[in-house]
Amino acid sequence: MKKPEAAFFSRVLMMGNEAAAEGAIRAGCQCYFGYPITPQNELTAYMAKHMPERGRVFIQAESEVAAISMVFGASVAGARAMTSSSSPGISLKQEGISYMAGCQLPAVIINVQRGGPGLGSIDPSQGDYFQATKGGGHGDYHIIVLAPASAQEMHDMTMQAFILADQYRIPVMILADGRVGQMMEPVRLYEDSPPPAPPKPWALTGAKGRPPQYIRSLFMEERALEKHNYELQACYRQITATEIKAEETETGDCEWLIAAWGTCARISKGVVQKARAQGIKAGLVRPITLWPFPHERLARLARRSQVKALLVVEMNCGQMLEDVRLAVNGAAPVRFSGYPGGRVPTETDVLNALIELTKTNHHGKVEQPAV
Amino acid sequence: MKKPEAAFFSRVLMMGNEAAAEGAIRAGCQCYFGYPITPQNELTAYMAKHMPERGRVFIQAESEVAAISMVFGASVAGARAMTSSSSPGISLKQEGISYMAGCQLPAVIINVQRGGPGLGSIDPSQGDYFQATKGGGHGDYHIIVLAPASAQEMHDMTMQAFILADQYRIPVMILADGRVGQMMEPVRLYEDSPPPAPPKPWALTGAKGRPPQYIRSLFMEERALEKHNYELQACYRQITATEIKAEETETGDCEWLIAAWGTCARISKGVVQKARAQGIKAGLVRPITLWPFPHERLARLARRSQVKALLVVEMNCGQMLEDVRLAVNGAAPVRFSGYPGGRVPTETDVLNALIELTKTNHHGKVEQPAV
Amino acid sequence: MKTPTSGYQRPASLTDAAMHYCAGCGHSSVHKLLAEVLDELEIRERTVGVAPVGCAVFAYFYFKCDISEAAHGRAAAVATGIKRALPDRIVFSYQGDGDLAAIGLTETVHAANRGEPITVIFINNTVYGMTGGQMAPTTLAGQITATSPTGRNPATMGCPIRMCELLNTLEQPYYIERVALDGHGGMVATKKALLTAFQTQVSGKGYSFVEVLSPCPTHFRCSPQDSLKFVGQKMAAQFPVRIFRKEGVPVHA
Amino acid sequence: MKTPTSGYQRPASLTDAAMHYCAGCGHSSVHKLLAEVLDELEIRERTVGVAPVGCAVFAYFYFKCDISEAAHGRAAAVATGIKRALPDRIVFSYQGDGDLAAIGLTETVHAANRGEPITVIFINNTVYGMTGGQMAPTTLAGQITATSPTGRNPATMGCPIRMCELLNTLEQPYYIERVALDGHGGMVATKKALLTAFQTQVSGKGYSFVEVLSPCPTHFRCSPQDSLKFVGQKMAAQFPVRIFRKEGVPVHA
Amino acid sequence: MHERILIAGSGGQGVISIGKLLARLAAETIQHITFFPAYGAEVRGGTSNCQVILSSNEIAAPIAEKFDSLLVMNQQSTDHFMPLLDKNGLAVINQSMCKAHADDRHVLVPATEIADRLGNAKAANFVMLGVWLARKPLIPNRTVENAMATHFPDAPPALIDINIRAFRAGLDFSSSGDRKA
Amino acid sequence: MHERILIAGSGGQGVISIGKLLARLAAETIQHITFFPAYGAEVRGGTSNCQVILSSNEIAAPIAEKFDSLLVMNQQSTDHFMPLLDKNGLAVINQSMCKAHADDRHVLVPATEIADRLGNAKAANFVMLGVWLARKPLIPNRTVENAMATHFPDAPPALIDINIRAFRAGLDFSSSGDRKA
Amino acid sequence: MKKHFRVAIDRERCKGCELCIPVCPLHLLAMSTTMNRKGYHVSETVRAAECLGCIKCARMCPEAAIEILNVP
Amino acid sequence: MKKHFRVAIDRERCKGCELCIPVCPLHLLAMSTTMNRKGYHVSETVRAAECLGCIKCARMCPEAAIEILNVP
Ligand SMILES: Cc1ncc(C[n+]2csc(CCOP(=O)(O)OP(=O)(O)O)c2C)c(N)n1
Ligand SMILES: Cc1ncc(C[n+]2csc(CCOP(=O)(O)OP(=O)(O)O)c2C)c(N)n1
Ligand code: SF4
Ligand code: SF4
Ligand code: SF4
Ligand code: SF4
Ligand code: SF4
Ligand code: SF4
Ligand SMILES: [Mg+2]
Ligand SMILES: [Mg+2]
Repeated sequence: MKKPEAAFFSRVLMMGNEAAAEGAIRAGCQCYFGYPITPQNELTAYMAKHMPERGRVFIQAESEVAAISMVFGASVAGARAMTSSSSPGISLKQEGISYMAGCQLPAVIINVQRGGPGLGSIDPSQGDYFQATKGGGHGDYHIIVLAPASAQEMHDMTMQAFILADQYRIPVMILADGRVGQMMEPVRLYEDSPPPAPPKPWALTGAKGRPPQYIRSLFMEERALEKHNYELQACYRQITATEIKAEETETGDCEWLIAAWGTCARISKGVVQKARAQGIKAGLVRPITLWPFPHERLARLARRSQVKALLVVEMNCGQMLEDVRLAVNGAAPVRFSGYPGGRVPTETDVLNALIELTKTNHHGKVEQPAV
Repeated sequence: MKKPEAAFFSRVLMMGNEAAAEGAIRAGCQCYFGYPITPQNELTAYMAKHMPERGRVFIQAESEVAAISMVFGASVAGARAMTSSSSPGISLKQEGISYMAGCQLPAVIINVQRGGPGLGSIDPSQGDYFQATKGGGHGDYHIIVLAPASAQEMHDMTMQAFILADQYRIPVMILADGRVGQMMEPVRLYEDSPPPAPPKPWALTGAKGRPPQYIRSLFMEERALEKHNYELQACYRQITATEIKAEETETGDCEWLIAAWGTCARISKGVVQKARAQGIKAGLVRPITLWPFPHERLARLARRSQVKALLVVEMNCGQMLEDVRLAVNGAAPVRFSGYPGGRVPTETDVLNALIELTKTNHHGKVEQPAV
Repeated sequence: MKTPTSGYQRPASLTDAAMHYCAGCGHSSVHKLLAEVLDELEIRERTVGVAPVGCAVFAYFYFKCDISEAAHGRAAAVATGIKRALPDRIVFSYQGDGDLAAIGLTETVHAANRGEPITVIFINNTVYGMTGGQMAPTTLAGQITATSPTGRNPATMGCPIRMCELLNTLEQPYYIERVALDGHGGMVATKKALLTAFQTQVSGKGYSFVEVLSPCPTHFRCSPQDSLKFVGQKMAAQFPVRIFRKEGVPVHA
Repeated sequence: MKTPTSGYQRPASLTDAAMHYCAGCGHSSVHKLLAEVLDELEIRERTVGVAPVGCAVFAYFYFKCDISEAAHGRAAAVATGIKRALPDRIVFSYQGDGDLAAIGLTETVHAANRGEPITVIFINNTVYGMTGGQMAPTTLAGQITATSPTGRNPATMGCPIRMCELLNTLEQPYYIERVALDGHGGMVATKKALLTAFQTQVSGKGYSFVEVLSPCPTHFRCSPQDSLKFVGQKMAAQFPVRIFRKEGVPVHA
Repeated sequence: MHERILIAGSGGQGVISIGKLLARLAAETIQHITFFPAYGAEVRGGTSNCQVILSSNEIAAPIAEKFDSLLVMNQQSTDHFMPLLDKNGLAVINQSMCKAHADDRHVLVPATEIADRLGNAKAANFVMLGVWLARKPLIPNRTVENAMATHFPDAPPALIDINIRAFRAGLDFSSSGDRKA
Repeated sequence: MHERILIAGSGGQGVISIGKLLARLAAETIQHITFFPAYGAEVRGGTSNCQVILSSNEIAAPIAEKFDSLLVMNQQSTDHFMPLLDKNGLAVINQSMCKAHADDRHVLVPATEIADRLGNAKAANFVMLGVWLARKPLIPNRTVENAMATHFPDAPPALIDINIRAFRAGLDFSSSGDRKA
Repeated sequence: MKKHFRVAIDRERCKGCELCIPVCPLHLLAMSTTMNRKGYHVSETVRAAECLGCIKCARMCPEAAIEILNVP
Repeated sequence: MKKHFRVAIDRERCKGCELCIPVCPLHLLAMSTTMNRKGYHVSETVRAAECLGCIKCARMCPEAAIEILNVP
């Protein structure tokens, strides 16, 4: 992925939502289709302003279902296409996402999560981890899920998402939260020279000079759908082999390992410093790709002899927790500190949970989520 | 739950889809809202014929989204309400399901799964396990998920689903598959005397003689949504404590434990007999409630010293597999035998997978899904 | 009906809660008029309402009748479910233009087409109020919104959708009227239309639909008074104010 | 256009695959006519079609042009995505009545309202063919289907929706016509309408919509010949066969 | 008793119909039954088939791998399913629509032609059923004939009549021992 | 330097506006900045607030638990947020809209009245900003005044003018030392 | 006998939208220079005793902040 | 000079819908008593040489199973 030395603007103060939008534009996003929903409205508004200015396509769709279907169409035509929404709207896109996965269509989908379930609230949340990583839609499929923790990463990851999407012909989701989306921070913007898209011989552009072709996810011939599924799984294995990303902080000698993503990872980073100041050897592992999940990395860390226990911190009731437990597989106790319903924990909240953890007697038994 | 001695008809040959419909009617389902989709059309057609005959509500909705919203409305009004669909249609209902969970509304949703992702096929599948059990919709919520394996169970579980839904004010899903839905078998029908619904003081029936009330999932007051989430979680804990169901076959002395649900459990039951005939001490554990999942039962079984390994059999790429691995937590190796894309395994398929398993050298290492 | 000389009291069907709407918002006005209708027809205790997702999502805090939320756009389907389950209750949905004419258009049209005996109150304020003033299906040509920053361009963004006209192509609706909250006369007309709509339901006649051209001073970016002018002049020019369906029969302009 | 005396050859835009439709199905007829249009306008190589979910889901096996699937009901939105990405291609969607007028109504109306310069071919056969003959939005009053076993009752199930009339309330569509596959004359009229619709798009004029009243002998439960009669008599009585919008201007009956 | 039956043909040949009929009638005397239909994507045409298992014991896996009886009505089905016939199994093959060698396990019957001669080629399925039932008398013939009207309530009497005659023709064909027809 | 600022009031009082302005201007000289707005459900009215953190070091947790500066514009915000003021913190309180005792950490300013007198009560936020900036000169005053027009491009000149005068009134108020006003 | 009316404006409900002002045929309403607790300038009566009881102002008020009471 | 035409019906494409039969002004088409491989009775020509080339039958055929060829 192209990360130019000299960024176009050195620093711009931007909302995460805007940084993502600008990232998409600089990634060469040709078509954006969205529908208003808080807390991602700035993203849609940004695209409304800047896409037409550049002669690109912006449509405020009539619904999230229509928006994902337009993305489907633009992707079918070979264009770099994106949509964004927040939790309830993302639920409405699940059928479409399953179709795109089935049709192997690249696209970028941004979910700036809010509190749920239902209408919930407009506060930040991480309640859609399961939906994003296990497949909220029907059937066996995966999409790549990236979890930004800052406005800068909203920018960077959105650009990266387009590249990954095209490379693997797969939808890529940016799983942000209201905090990351709404927060303004200085952002270094990429050069405005979109990374070239790979050739898309599969795209439907008219059958000129080649046989006609089609894009489908319906496979009625005998065992054709089974075969198609194995092909998809092969693609998923390849992504898993090459694209996993995670970040570690102070894990070298850590006894207490925090696992957190997105905003919670950022907060936990502060907590690690505070804990160490108190003599608690804390460390942090932050999955950046939620799917594929860094199972092996987690397993390796958890198996280290000095690691006494893990603490999973999420703004939900325990979702990534399951992936951590699957990775750790009984090698160390895993505890959970969760903040559902739109609550963003403070450093003190997490630090207290960590201190409590250090006081608990651990005999290798994995705790169930305590929420 | 009422299971009358003398059923009304002794035996009727019925499709699973019809048996479920008749189960709903006998459970006192007052309102059914559906939209055609294969392989569940017989269910909708049955309701179209028999609900109006009894003066009850049948609407062929304009879409699955409308259908789940009508169910929402009927449930708001205190009625026993149901919808049914198959995989793509169930994806479209995810927002509505999240809303119902958030609003604590009882309802029954039947998913007669077909091959996916996307339009997939109309063949049987178990590809929507994740969607059903982890939350295909947004936010932290659960619904009760029951997995029938015969036409009889389609009938029984649909009736039971209404009772559970009312008891816990929660949506209940029957997670069937095209095989169970389309297969005809003799069914013993329950007496046609609906189990009484509990009082529903929360229902919106007009504010006569009481203060007006409302039903909502939006909680904007400070920390109200957090509190609401904790209440939901408390309800989920109670369900988990009391409603887990699983069935065991020949697990007493088994060395090779198959874990399977629905149609695959039924096939695996045959495999256990065949394996034992060959001297392989096989056993079967069949989760009947997929959520809540019988984690403890699985853990207990897996920890028995004579158990050498588990084989998870599913018509998908490995979904319940994760719950089994979470339960087993490293206590025994877990292998997977999966049949995605609408393929129904034969006894020979599964038996071969089991034989292969017995030949593998296990040193406590848990295998990743091999699909 | 109260006669002017008997004064005016705050409708009993309103709760004491202060409404969260902006000063001069049409939602406040329609809430008040709706409450008057519930009072006058004495149906408050057998009414169940459905609130939209939009500025009026908190409607349940303001009415002394039972009210349910619905997912964005699905109010007509939710109302259908309630009415079918409880046919003798009075059921209404209250929806904005994003809710009713964009995401919920299918549910809107099909409930009308089935002739569900419910009352649909449609607040057309040309914008998505709650989410910050984005373009709605009813945004006027040239109108500037958060997502049409250079004004709505009909060639790429479409023309404002006229819901009464669209629903009037269906056979089942019993009563369809469009009114405008453009001043005192508009208040009176709106009240009358709401009354007719609920009477239609009370007497078991069928589906009733009232579109209210409604001020959103915040997103019109002008004073409440000027908002009324926008409604009465700009909006009414695009959305003719009249009865479209009367006693089940289409009324032609 | 070919003159009769030059004979008739199987259109070059059709593949050799045998169509899976039932004998006498309108889908086969419309496919053939559509292929003729692609031939005559010489646009096959720059056309991208969108197939529905419905009996015509396999359309991509039958046309020698690029074709994409769409989720059930979303063909108009998918076509929008394609057309916006590739404005110089000819984009059409081909949809059944369940697909277009039930689940996909919102997408249908909004694509028309935006005036997307696409061609929408609407096969109205009064039933959900593919799923086994359930009631469609266009099912006639009294018509028996799998989900209206005692006949469609307008009072509870609604009246057949007339899509041309409904879309004609919008401002942007350029061409809207309803034709009936009721015999040889119907074949000629349908061909002409399809030609006009694609010409509209080729010349960059805007949105075109052709509703084809179409036989489904299987679910009409009669012979292909009697199906044509059903179309020409029963269906045409409910769905007037005419031009609704010509060169952007509404045509009144 | 454990009889695994597969009936296959193209959509519109009525293979599901007779499978369902068979299952329903068997249910009157046989304890355990499963019936499973498999349709193609096509409403008419294409392939469709159904499996019927009749058993005196509980049916664990409701899916057979080999069949004791095959009723195949077109070429595609024959090619596809003949390998699944148990070595002691019986195949009834619609000779009108497919080529197959007759041997001890195969009964070739020009079912479509027989039915066509009776007035409706679509009644070939009942010819097939008759042929099979003559060989495997798991249900009394009279039960089948009596059930025709009740099980196809929508069918006009004339059609029921043709079906019954087709069924009888099947029974006769079998008893005439003419396997080459 | 690590300054944690919270600005709170009711929707429509412009607390988000001045927070954003502050963050943008600070970004010209200060390395690390986070700005986070929190709206209520109401478009106008209700409560809204924003947090601004200015720091010379990387900001890990972008969420402060205590604040070095509080600018509170109505009663509800005052009640809610005063407990979060750091023991060495500074609170600027809009006395027009709320009751609070003045002490060393509190500056009471009748911001709404001052702004009202200048012609627009809604410019109270700029009065508040002026008062605060006079105490915590983290940005040059001129920068603020110069930025008004560019940062609110949609605002009519008359309004910009009132805003600038309100801002100056705030600066003056502070320097006049009149905390009781 | 001429009826008398009292115009009761709920200060705290009033949002100062000013919509009541122009509808009074007798111009009996005007904006106050004072603000309510929410910071809105509110509407108040001038020459209240002249009120006709036409309830135009009350009908116009979106907040149902105005009541017109009969004074016996 | 009178043109001559050949009516070519693709037996395997024909589904026996019979729609071509009544449209021929000269009644040149009729259903065969034989079936094609799919089991459909197919349409065939009678008195083929009389064909006018009006292509009505071809236009009518849903399957595009009929071609009308010029015979030079
Ligand atoms: C599925 C979904 N999509 C989007 C939203 C965000 N949303 C909330 S209100 C609203 C639109 C409100 O506009 P309108 O219906 O016109 O009502 P108004 O606020 O103008 O009264 C939207 C898009 C949502 N809550 N759920
Ligand atoms: C989301 C979803 N809902 C339902 C279906 C099932 N389905 C397939 S085709 C169809 C309707 C077909 O009817 P129509 O659109 O009228 O087309 P026809 O077959 O009559 O040509 C339905 C409901 C589906 N595939 N996906
Ligand atoms: S934003 Fe508009 S619609 Fe919403 S409350 Fe304010 S004025 Fe009313
Ligand atoms: S079911 Fe009807 S629409 Fe579908 S292929 Fe057959 S005739 Fe055509
Ligand atoms: S009631 Fe009439 S006269 Fe009296 S104050 Fe109101 S508008 Fe004026
Ligand atoms: S109309 Fe009501 S809210 Fe508006 S100024 Fe008058 S009293 Fe106040
Ligand atoms: S071309 Fe005309 S004349 Fe010739 S066979 Fe066909 S219909 Fe008859
Ligand atoms: S119209 Fe075509 S398919 Fe039908 S019978 Fe004639 S040739 Fe055959
Ligand atoms: Mg609106
Ligand atoms: Mg149809």
